[in-house]
Amino acid sequence: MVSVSISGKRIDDWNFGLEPDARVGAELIFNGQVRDSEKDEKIGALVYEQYEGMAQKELERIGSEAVERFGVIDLHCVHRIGTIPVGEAAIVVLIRSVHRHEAFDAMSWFMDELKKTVPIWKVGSMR
Amino acid sequence: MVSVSISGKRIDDWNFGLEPDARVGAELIFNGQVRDSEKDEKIGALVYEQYEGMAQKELERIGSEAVERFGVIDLHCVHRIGTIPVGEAAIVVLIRSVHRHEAFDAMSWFMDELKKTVPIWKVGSMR
Amino acid sequence: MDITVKCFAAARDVLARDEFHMDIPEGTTIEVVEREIRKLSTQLAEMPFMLALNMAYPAEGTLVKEGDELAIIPPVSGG
Amino acid sequence: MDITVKCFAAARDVLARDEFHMDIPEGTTIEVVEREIRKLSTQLAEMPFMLALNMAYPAEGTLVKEGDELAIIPPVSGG
Repeated sequence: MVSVSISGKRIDDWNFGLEPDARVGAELIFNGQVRDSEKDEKIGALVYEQYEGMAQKELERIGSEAVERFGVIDLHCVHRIGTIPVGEAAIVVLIRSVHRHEAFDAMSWFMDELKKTVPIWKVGSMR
Repeated sequence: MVSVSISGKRIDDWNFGLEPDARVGAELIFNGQVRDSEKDEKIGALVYEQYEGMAQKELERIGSEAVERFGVIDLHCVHRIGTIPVGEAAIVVLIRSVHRHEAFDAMSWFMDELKKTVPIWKVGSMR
Repeated sequence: MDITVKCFAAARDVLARDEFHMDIPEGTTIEVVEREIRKLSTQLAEMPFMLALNMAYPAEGTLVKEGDELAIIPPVSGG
Repeated sequence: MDITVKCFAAARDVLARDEFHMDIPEGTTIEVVEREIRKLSTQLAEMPFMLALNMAYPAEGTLVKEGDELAIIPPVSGG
């Protein structure tokens, strides 16, 4: 099972609202946050834009491929767009699996793919 | 920085109480949960015991080694002992780093080491 | 045939527009459209980008159809 | 010299006790103590375990001292 959201609001304490699943042995959560420096310059925020519609579709596509390829139970993802201040999350990904190795591999692969194909861009920074 | 706790109580919504750190680009959280089957038998709970004192020391040792070896910012870990019902967490590990790859590698290594050296045992199960 | 081409990030900066229309003959492949797009600006000629077709990455040789939505996708940087 | 040996998990089951004492001569290495411990039970003789010394895994050839706390650590299964 895969769920994807794209949000213009804060996602730091995002609740995916998952039902408990007694098969789950491993739950892995990744938070990608905005750092205070970008290309060696001190910044206060990053501005993200998306290709609306396609960003969602691509996240769903690579999410489904991650679930299938690594045999995890489910993958849930929320990506924030717009202006994101330093210290706040740009992305949260949650993966559940029976054993931990699948979740680690799926998370690593999903994030690598995301940074190749999902049409979301950092288009600028603010002081 | 490394912090380690061992708890006899529920740790599922454990709050490590971390200060924000503007260098952090990646936060990775691993929850290891008790599954409903162990060696092909349906169970209701697992019973964990520790070597009190040494379990804490070993977790601190491998935590410090993970931080140094992979260059992550910090690692925090809580392990539950005693009777843990299915669906509840036996361990929560949180790692923060500048870039995501260090956090992924450190988490994977830390969990592998834990399962080799840290004196904590599943000593039985309950229906 | 009329198609729409959306421009994002660096491609929008270079072309100074969000989208534009192109008139192409029937039977045109995505590769031919890409070549035409690269002719629009010297900066675009050198820019690494992918083309999306109707919100997905098309297979090589895909034919573009009347009303299709294309998009210039410069290197992405989400996450 | 008197040393304490703690027993965990499968080792405690086999020996039916939480800990016991051993009297060993000065200058005894951790490897010699391990050999003595394996003699305590045929099940223990075959069991894969590590020995901890004062709550850490000792280097090869470490000498055991009066009052040391050893522990039989069967394969761990935490996490």
